[in-house]
Amino acid sequence: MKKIINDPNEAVQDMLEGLVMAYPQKLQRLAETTVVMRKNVPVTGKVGLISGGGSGHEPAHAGYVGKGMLDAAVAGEVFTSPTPDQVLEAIKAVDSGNGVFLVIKNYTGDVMNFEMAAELAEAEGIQVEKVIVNDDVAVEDSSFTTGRRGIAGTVFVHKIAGAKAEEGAELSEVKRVAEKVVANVRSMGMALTPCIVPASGKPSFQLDENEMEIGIGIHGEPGIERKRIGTAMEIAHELTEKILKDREFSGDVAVMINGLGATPEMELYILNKNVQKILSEKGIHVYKTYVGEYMTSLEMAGCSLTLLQLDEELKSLLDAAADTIAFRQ
Amino acid sequence: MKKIINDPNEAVQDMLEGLVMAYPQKLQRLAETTVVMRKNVPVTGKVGLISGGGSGHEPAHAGYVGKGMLDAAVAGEVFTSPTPDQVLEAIKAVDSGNGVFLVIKNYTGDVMNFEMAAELAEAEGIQVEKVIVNDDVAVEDSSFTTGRRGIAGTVFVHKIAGAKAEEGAELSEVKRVAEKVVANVRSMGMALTPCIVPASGKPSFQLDENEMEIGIGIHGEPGIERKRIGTAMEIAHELTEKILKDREFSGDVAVMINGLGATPEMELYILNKNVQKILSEKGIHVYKTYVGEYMTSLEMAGCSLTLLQLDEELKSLLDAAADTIAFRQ
Amino acid sequence: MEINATLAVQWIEKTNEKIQENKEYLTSLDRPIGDGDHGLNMSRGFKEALEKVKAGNYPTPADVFKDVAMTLVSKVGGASGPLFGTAFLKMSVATAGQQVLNESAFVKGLEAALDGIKQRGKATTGEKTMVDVWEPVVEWLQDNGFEPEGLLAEAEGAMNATKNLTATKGRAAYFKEKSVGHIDAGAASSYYVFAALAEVLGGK
Amino acid sequence: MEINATLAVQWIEKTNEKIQENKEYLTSLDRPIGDGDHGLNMSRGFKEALEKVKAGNYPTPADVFKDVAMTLVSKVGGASGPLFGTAFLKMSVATAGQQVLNESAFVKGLEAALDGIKQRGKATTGEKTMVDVWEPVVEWLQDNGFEPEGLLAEAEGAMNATKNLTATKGRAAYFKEKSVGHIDAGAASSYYVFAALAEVLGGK
Ligand SMILES: Nc1ncnc2c1ncn2[C@@H]1O[C@H](COP(=O)(O)OP(=O)(O)O)[C@@H](O)[C@H]1O
Ligand SMILES: Nc1ncnc2c1ncn2[C@@H]1O[C@H](COP(=O)(O)OP(=O)(O)O)[C@@H](O)[C@H]1O
Ligand SMILES: [Mg+2]
Ligand SMILES: [Mg+2]
Ligand SMILES: [Mg+2]
Ligand SMILES: [Mg+2]
Repeated sequence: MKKIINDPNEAVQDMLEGLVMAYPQKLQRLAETTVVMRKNVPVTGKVGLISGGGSGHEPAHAGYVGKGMLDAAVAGEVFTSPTPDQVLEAIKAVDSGNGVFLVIKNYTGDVMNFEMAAELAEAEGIQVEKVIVNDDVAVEDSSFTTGRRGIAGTVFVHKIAGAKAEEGAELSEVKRVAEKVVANVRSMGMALTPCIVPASGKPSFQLDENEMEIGIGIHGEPGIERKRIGTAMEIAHELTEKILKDREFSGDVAVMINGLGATPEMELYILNKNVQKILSEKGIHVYKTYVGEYMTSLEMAGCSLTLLQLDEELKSLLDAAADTIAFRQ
Repeated sequence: MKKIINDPNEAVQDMLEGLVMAYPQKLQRLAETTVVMRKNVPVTGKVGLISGGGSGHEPAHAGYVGKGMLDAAVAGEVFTSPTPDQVLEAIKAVDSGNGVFLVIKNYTGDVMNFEMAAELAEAEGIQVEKVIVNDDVAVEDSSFTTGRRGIAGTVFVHKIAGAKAEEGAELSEVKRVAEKVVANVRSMGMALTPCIVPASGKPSFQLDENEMEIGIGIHGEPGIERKRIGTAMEIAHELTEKILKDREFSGDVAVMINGLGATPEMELYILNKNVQKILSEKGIHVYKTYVGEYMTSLEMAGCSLTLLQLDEELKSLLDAAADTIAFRQ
Repeated sequence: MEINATLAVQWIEKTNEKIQENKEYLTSLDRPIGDGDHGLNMSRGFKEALEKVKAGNYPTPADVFKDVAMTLVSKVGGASGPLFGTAFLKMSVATAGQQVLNESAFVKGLEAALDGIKQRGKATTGEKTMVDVWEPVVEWLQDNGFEPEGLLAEAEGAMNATKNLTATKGRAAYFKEKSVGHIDAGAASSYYVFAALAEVLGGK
Repeated sequence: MEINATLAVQWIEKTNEKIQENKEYLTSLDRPIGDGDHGLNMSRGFKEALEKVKAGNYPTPADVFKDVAMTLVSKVGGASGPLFGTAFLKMSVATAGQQVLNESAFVKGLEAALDGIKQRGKATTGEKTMVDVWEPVVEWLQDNGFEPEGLLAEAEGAMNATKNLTATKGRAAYFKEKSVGHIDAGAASSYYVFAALAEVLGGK
């Protein structure tokens, strides 16, 4: 394992410390927790917005804490949900009396831990609502399954629900736009290499030198198909088609080309060229594009494509100002 | 070679196309060149600022094109300087009559190609000045050597010379602050894994499973020492000490913890924690910190540390607004 | 057979003993069809839970269960943390105020725990989760009462039966048909919980 | 011996031939102490330069050199592009206007080329670069005039002598003492330039 770390068991704590040391004017930790918050929480009159999950997806989620997006991010151990007590502390810290909204990626652990925290907070008289993001079309979705995973599309939920909350909208309105994003966002990922969880020291799965895996999850959960590595154009086709088969997109969409960690920006831009070409051939208009590392999986090589169907409301919320470490516009 | 590309020989062209497709409201290409420019060049009354070099260092340099930083970036093939004709076209495109300033990283190829372009531009009546960035303390510096390489410290030159140019300062003033940054900035890098140039398909060097190389260049040029991989704290010590041995730092400094490509943000933040600790023990005050991928080396794993000694002038220029893809504040 | 706070603590002690002994094994079950941390999660959680309850002086079993619940919830993490946490919390609520639990009161507690797990996990039997141990065991206790050897056999059989199931809940669900052939990790740790109960009840 | 535009084109043709034949070899020289692209760079550049000048109809050698210079500058890239480009550009300027170059005029052109390389590269002899071929060869020509076999031998000797030098300029300089034992890639390609000249002058 080649990593710039000290004690693997302290990696998350060390990271959080190094993060707030880097941006002390913007971020603070909630003492004795793994919560990273804006400097001025609770923001008077504003619904508090919280996300979080296992670590290893940086800049998610602490990178999205700031004006126009999250009020706090709760970090678990690498690829492990934070526990309810941590989430509860975050809820209490960001509630200004207008209630708190939780953005949860659809993993059993995350859902259960955040839901428990919500129950504990409600027991303390705090109004809590939530949305469960499940944008990954690689997984079958039905009430008899675990359901789809939440991946990079989550960042659009942060952005848009965050913009709504920043406007001073009430909790039910924040929930409404968050659910609207979830209904309109789809993603599909692929990997070229595995990643290594610091505490385990071993790759989470194996891929041959000329193999790629389509539909893989951001913790290395198996995908749809393992096959010979294709060109950027073939990969663009595969990801786009899987998404478009799941849902129709038309008119204006937002595109996110997300790097999983080790893939150079050069490759993400090459993929973007091919994706944009395919979309334009299909008459889908790209309103806005985001290329970069938004939801990573440690040092995994690979990427994901996310499409978000826009309407006028989503466009204006997507365009609203945001001032966070990892997302600023 | 596991890469999301089409034809390796078209990788740079594909990347540039994908880049301007992603941000059409901010960037444009200069037709039939590898130049990426702001939308509104030449900016009336402003010195034009240009940087560039081989590709593979993304977001450098096109990611720094925009208000408050560069007017244009010239991309060469991967790890290969762009040719003088390309640089000349960029110079002509951004000159508003106030002259053009070139930020060149100190590599033989870059220096010669940019200098030739400057001569050609001067022959066409355009005033051109330049600075050669050589922040890498890993290399010995004397007039009898190639001199120090330019690495991540270059980004501070873009930022500060860019802010000065944006103020409407004249060419000699832009040159003065750029030289001031070069005199005050030092960097030191280390690598854990090599990278693969698409056209060659092979790793540029080899490192054993438990080895790291201290002082490596951003194209895999050999460093000072190859040794057993250390902890984040040991690496922080090694990089910081090499820099502080080269030059005294005191009072306010800016810190950049730069990822070389494959190293997760988590590790960069862990390193940051350790670097900040060392600096604070030495009584050096960190005025501002930047953690992320600023000057990469394809998918190399590793990082670099950059320190910039600040005075009041540099602080205010560093703080000035910037609006580019990769650097916004 | 009656359960007081001391016996409740002994149950946790025995459970912890088994979890620590089988930490590697539990993790190995979680590796092929999960993320290989179940043994770590459980060992961390029960170690802390035991430390907590051993230090305390509890008037009722419900008080023991509550501290166990809160410790598991904040220390285990992952999916199993809130599940086992919820189980002990519901058990605590269902048995609240009673210094000593008789058979029927304790089984009511276990029923509440099972309901809690099913609600929290939105899972039912046949989905290759810990529910596939909890539900048959609780039903067996309802039918047969406390009989240590029978309890042990029932729990063991239920655990082994998860091997042939296809996972539709939890991480293992992403492996779909490939999850068949592996015992579910949470089913195994639940088996240790009931095996410990059987031993404590059997006076071992 | 006089050089007109046709002979100048022949020189480029012969040089290109040698560069293409030895493309892999040149790249292999650049691999251990450089970035392994010198053969690629040179073959790309000279191929284009030849295409350019073969299509043209030139009144003077200086016009040929100018087009070669501009093509090399924009097609070779790296360090060698501006170096060889500058060499041919300076040769063009120094011989401008003359339809036919006699020995002394052509050597003046080569002197200008050498000066151009040294200026552009800020290098002198002994730094393990192409200067270590250009300088001795130009000096030899100044002393001995055009004698194909002597020229070839001088160029070859100079090239081989770079093997024992430590690089202090160019990429190879980063390898410091480890650069000893390898022939410099640019010295080798410069040798082909002069070997081609010797053949053209020798009437082969
Ligand atoms: N929805 C669910 N309902 C009931 N039990 C579940 C559910 N999801 C997971 N489990 C149980 O949790 C166990 C996994 O626990 P653990 O490995 O600690 O958590 P994680 O899966 O988050 O890493 C599974 O073996 C299974 O028994
Ligand atoms: N400063 C210099 N002065 C003279 N020649 C140089 C200088 N730097 C490099 N060279 C020559 O250029 C050659 C390398 O060319 P090439 O591999 O094409 O460029 P790069 O080093 O940019 O990849 C070296 O072998 C050397 O002969
Ligand atoms: Mg697990
Ligand atoms: Mg887990
Ligand atoms: Mg080379
Ligand atoms: Mg090169």
